[in-house]
Amino acid sequence: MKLEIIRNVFLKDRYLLLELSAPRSFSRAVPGQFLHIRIEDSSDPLLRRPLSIHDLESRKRGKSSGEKTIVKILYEIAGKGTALLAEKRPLSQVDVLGPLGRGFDIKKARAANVIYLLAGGMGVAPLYFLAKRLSREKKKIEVLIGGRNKDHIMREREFRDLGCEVHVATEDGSLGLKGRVTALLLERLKAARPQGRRAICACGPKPMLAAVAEISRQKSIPAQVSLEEFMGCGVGACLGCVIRTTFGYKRICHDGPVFDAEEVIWTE
Amino acid sequence: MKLEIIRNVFLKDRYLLLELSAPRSFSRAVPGQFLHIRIEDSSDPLLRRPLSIHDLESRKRGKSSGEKTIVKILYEIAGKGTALLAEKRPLSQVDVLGPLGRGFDIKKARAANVIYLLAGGMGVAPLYFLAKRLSREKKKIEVLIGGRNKDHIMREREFRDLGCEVHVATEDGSLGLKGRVTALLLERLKAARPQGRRAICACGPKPMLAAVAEISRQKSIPAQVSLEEFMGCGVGACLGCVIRTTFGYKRICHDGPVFDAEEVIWTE
Amino acid sequence: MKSKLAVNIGSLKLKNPVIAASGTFGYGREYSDYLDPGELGAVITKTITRHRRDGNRPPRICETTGGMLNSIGLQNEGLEDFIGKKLPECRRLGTRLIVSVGGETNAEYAGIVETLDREPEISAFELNISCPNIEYKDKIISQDEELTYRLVKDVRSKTAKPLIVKLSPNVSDITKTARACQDAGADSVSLVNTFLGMAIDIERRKPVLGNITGGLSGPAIKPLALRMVWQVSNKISLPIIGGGGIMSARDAIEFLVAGATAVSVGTAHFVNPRACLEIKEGIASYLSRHHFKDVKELIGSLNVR
Amino acid sequence: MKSKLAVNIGSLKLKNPVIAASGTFGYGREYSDYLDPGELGAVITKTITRHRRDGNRPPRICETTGGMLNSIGLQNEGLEDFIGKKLPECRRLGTRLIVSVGGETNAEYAGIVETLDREPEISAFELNISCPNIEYKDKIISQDEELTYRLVKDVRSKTAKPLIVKLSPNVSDITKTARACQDAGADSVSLVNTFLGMAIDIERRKPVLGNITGGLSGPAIKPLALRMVWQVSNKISLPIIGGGGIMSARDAIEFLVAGATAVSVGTAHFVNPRACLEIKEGIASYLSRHHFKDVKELIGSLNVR
Ligand SMILES: Cc1cc2nc3c(=O)[nH]c(=O)nc-3n(C[C@H](O)[C@H](O)[C@H](O)COP(=O)(O)OP(=O)(O)OC[C@H]3O[C@@H](n4cnc5c(N)ncnc54)[C@H](O)[C@@H]3O)c2cc1C
Ligand SMILES: Cc1cc2nc3c(=O)[nH]c(=O)nc-3n(C[C@H](O)[C@H](O)[C@H](O)COP(=O)(O)OP(=O)(O)OC[C@H]3O[C@@H](n4cnc5c(N)ncnc54)[C@H](O)[C@@H]3O)c2cc1C
Ligand SMILES: Cc1cc2nc3c(=O)[nH]c(=O)nc-3n(C[C@H](O)[C@H](O)[C@H](O)COP(=O)(O)O)c2cc1C
Ligand SMILES: Cc1cc2nc3c(=O)[nH]c(=O)nc-3n(C[C@H](O)[C@H](O)[C@H](O)COP(=O)(O)O)c2cc1C
Ligand code: FES
Ligand code: FES
Repeated sequence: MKLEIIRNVFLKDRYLLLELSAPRSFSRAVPGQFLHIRIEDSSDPLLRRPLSIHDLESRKRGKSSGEKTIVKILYEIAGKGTALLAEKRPLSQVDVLGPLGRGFDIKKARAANVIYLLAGGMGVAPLYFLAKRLSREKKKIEVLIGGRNKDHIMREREFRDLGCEVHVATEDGSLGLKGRVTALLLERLKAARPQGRRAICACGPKPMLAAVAEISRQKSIPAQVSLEEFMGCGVGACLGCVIRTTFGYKRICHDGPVFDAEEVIWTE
Repeated sequence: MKLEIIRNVFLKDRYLLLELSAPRSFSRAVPGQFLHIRIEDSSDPLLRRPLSIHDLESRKRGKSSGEKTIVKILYEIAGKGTALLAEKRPLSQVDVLGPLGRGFDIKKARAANVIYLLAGGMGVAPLYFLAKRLSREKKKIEVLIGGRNKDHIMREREFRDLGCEVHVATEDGSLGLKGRVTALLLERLKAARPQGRRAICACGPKPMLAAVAEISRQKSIPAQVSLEEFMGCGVGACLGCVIRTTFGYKRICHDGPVFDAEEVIWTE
Repeated sequence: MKSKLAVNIGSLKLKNPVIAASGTFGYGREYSDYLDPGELGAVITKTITRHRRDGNRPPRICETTGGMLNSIGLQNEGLEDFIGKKLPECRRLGTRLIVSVGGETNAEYAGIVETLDREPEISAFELNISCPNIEYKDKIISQDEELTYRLVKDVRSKTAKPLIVKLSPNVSDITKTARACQDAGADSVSLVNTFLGMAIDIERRKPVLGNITGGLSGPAIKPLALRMVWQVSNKISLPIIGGGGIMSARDAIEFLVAGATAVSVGTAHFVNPRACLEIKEGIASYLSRHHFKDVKELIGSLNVR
Repeated sequence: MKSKLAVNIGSLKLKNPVIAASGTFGYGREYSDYLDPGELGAVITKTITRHRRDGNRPPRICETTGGMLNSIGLQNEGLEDFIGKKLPECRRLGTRLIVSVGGETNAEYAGIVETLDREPEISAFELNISCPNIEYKDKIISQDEELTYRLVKDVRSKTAKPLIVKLSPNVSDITKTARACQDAGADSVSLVNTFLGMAIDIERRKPVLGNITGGLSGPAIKPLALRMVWQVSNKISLPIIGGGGIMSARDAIEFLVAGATAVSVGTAHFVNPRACLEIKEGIASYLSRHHFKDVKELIGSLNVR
């Protein structure tokens, strides 16, 4: 499906926000789902690139009565594909499959009273969409964002605007706690009085998610994690994007990208 | 060498004129020489594309004293590479090797009193540059342009502005003589009174050039022809772009693209 | 008038020559949001083995220039699961179902084919003897004419359904394995499977793929696959399913002209889930533009002077 | 501190591991407007045969996805012309000159090497036994271990200069031909030459190349070439010149990590005449970024766990 680009702007350094005009059906998308994007009609790059839905918005369509749906993507220039995407201008189009995959289980998350959203680096991308959905629920949401340094921390203000409590950890200490976002999580868990049920939703690099899973196990706090892997088809057909789970290899694109942390075998 | 695009505009349908800002050294280019252009920093397309120099111009460089050289390229969208080139906007750059190859032998051509320039389709591209150089010489220049129909005939007016006599042949008769440009040549040769020495310079598809060579032989009029072939290196290193000659296979990029018609073995 | 698109692979009648290649189209339903599998000539399943196979450790996929490496390693749930769960869902695919069969011994191949032979929704078998990720007596079966001959012979006796053998391109002379298949009674050969390749992450100085090496597919391999199809079509008389890097109708037509009776499309689905449909339509419009009444006129029409 | 770039191919000392591949760099001077050949580790000439060879009929080149096909067919002016006209011009190249030798019989190869052995400006020989365009007893020599062994043996006795043998990738198991070269006394193997491929012009239903088939080179083949270099480096002890699709320093480093002692760069010149220079500089900056003092530390450093 070809979607028109409405906006594609640098937020900082190598990070951009892309806005696409999408059909109404996209409003059914679930946080954690992704789009599988063909950036150029070219063999270089050949394959699509998976990018999470960062936000969904409905806007009035000028004078006409209808509404249009806007999908937002927060992305980092990581290589050839995303560099080409960054060059795209409004009115041009990208070829999109999706929304794809199994997103966060909102029901499970909102069964808790306090929800911790943990973002490592670009992990903020899907978590903002999730925070928005959860913020309707009048739960306490703590957003913990980790990154190498303060230039890698994004969307703080936007999360606060949703009513979330935001904490930051940077490896070099240039903003917030000096250290990992999982250390921050431990600190926040300790600081909090036991207030009944808690839940964790996390997205970031695999080692971080493994650490989250360990904390989840030790503290008996259910955690959902969103995983990444190179993707071929994006629709569950090629078995190219798997993660080892207690049920064998599962497809990140179709059975995930969100999994229960306890289901994943982290040692591989 | 990266050259900046000054202009890149459609002349008609699938034909464009590209203007590049070039270093002064380009003013030494000879008609018939070409540029070997890398259109994108991508593996699709992988190889460079050869395009003839259509015109050279010197322009005053704003207030500063120097002059800048402008290289013009007349091209047709023939496939992927030229389609991508057509999308390029002013201020962006293309990567250019050249001027390359052995162009028309001006001395030989101007030894004649009447010079026939025969263009088949895109063959007008190098011949305009040649006409411009020859027009300094106060010779009679007849430009014969052939094409499928009138939409494939270009640069008539520009040739006339140089003082050339222009005749056109189209296969469907929508402009000028109905038929081939070589038929037009025979007609023009017949129409002309024997006025001493004549010469032919031609550029176009190989079958047309073979017919020109035959006319050249029969009428004993020396002809220079500019040939095309797929190219690899463009500098004579790979032997990828050869034409059979009486001296064996010769490299079109380096020993040509312009050859004496009598030297080429047309039957292969 | 519309040109005829139907072709025959032995006794297997296809309504058009466009086939979804094994391992790239799941079990036929995965792309249903994007195209109706009923539009295809046939669908070939992911390779099935007797027992459940985990497959290789990730990463399993890596993009290369004009292609991709994969090292899936024949992950599948095994024969019972296929019969119990997958096959019933294939019932109303609306096109021919070809089951790709893999194994480590001749008996395993023969057993699977024998078991599946009674299933009416299966139109044919494709023997995957070429997956570069599994070694058989230290060799890929398809790299050895003798092993190939014996395997095909053993399986042939178990089924009357069309038997297609999928060849590996990682050989000195693919016409020899093709001939071994013909001699052993196969109905068709399918070529090519992937080329064994590798990629290295230079920052970590480790292989990109968890399995170190993987199979190269996609447009990068098209010239090699096309050459092999042409060579084989000059040497044997069996119908050929040709593929490897087919992304467009143009590519598919090259294979037909080189001598393939049908074409298989793999990696293209990942780029464009509607690739098969566009290829089918592109072939149809080529045929009418060139005044061919029947796609069969195109097959093997290469003019080498 | 600058990292050391010098490497040895047997007794052949190269100031850096970047070599211009045969047939893509003429006789060393063709690219002089764009880079000084003295910057390279070595230049390998277009393959030279005893007598003048016309080469194949055009078209000889065709672009494919991520690669190109060529069917030059060893066009060259023959040995006498090489000695009389080309060699004198090679005198001040400023780098090692390796002469690529081709032929149709063992005697032809041996004769050329014997004749050229006395030329001091020649640093080494590369035997091209892999060009897919010339058939020797119905086979490409390099596709036959026995023929390879005998040829290398015959040539070995004619020269004390480093003898490199260039292998064809169109084989089931390239480690076998590599081992034959080692056993026969070669100093190094060079891999890979081009993969036999084909392209068809569907409008005319004719091969695009005048010679029907041609050799595929360029980034499309990189994963296959890299895998072969890795396989060979695990099986033999000779230094390897690795190449096939190297376009950038990144690609070159992959080959070094896989076990190549030097890299050969071919098609990349056509895209970027300064490719070799940029590759050399890219290797140097990678080495210092990763705190390697010597490029030799990188060679074969692949960590497969
Ligand atoms: C479900 C999912 C959701 C994602 N959401 C986002 C997002 O919202 N924002 C964002 O910036 N990034 C996201 N990513 C990562 C993003 O897909 C990669 O950064 C992108 O594909 C890189 O492409 P490239 O061509 O720019 O880089 P390349 O040149 O291809 O590679 C650069 C690096 O990116 C990684 N990469 C390459 N291809 C893939 C792939 N197919 N899948 C995963 N990683 C890859 C590799 O680590 C590689 O070294 C997501 C990945 C997945 C799997
Ligand atoms: C010396 C020389 C000068 C030329 N000058 C001009 C010019 O001034 N204006 C102009 O419009 N065209 C010129 N051409 C032709 C031009 O190079 C091709 O049209 C162009 O390379 C097509 O590239 P593409 O990617 O758009 O098409 P592709 O998709 O590559 O192919 C389209 C068609 O173009 C032809 N073609 C492709 N590559 C080449 C190649 N390397 N050499 C020759 N033909 C090729 C083939 O017939 C092919 O079928 C010249 C060619 C040569 C050899
Ligand atoms: C991810 C992936 C998985 C594959 N799995 C199988 C398989 O299970 N069995 C098989 O015979 N071929 C398998 N193949 C090979 C394809 O069927 C096809 O032969 C090959 O990819 C070449 O075609 P293509 O370039 O169109 O993809 C697989 C290919 C890919 C890319
Ligand atoms: C146009 C061309 C001509 C070639 N000629 C020769 C040759 O004469 N002898 C030879 O050994 N290899 C020849 N080769 C092969 C290259 O040396 C190289 O091995 C191959 O192209 C793979 O490397 P690449 O992908 O970097 O080009 C030629 C390659 C090309 C593209
Ligand atoms: S990318 Fe194909 S199964 Fe996930
Ligand atoms: S293109 Fe290489 S010799 Fe002409």
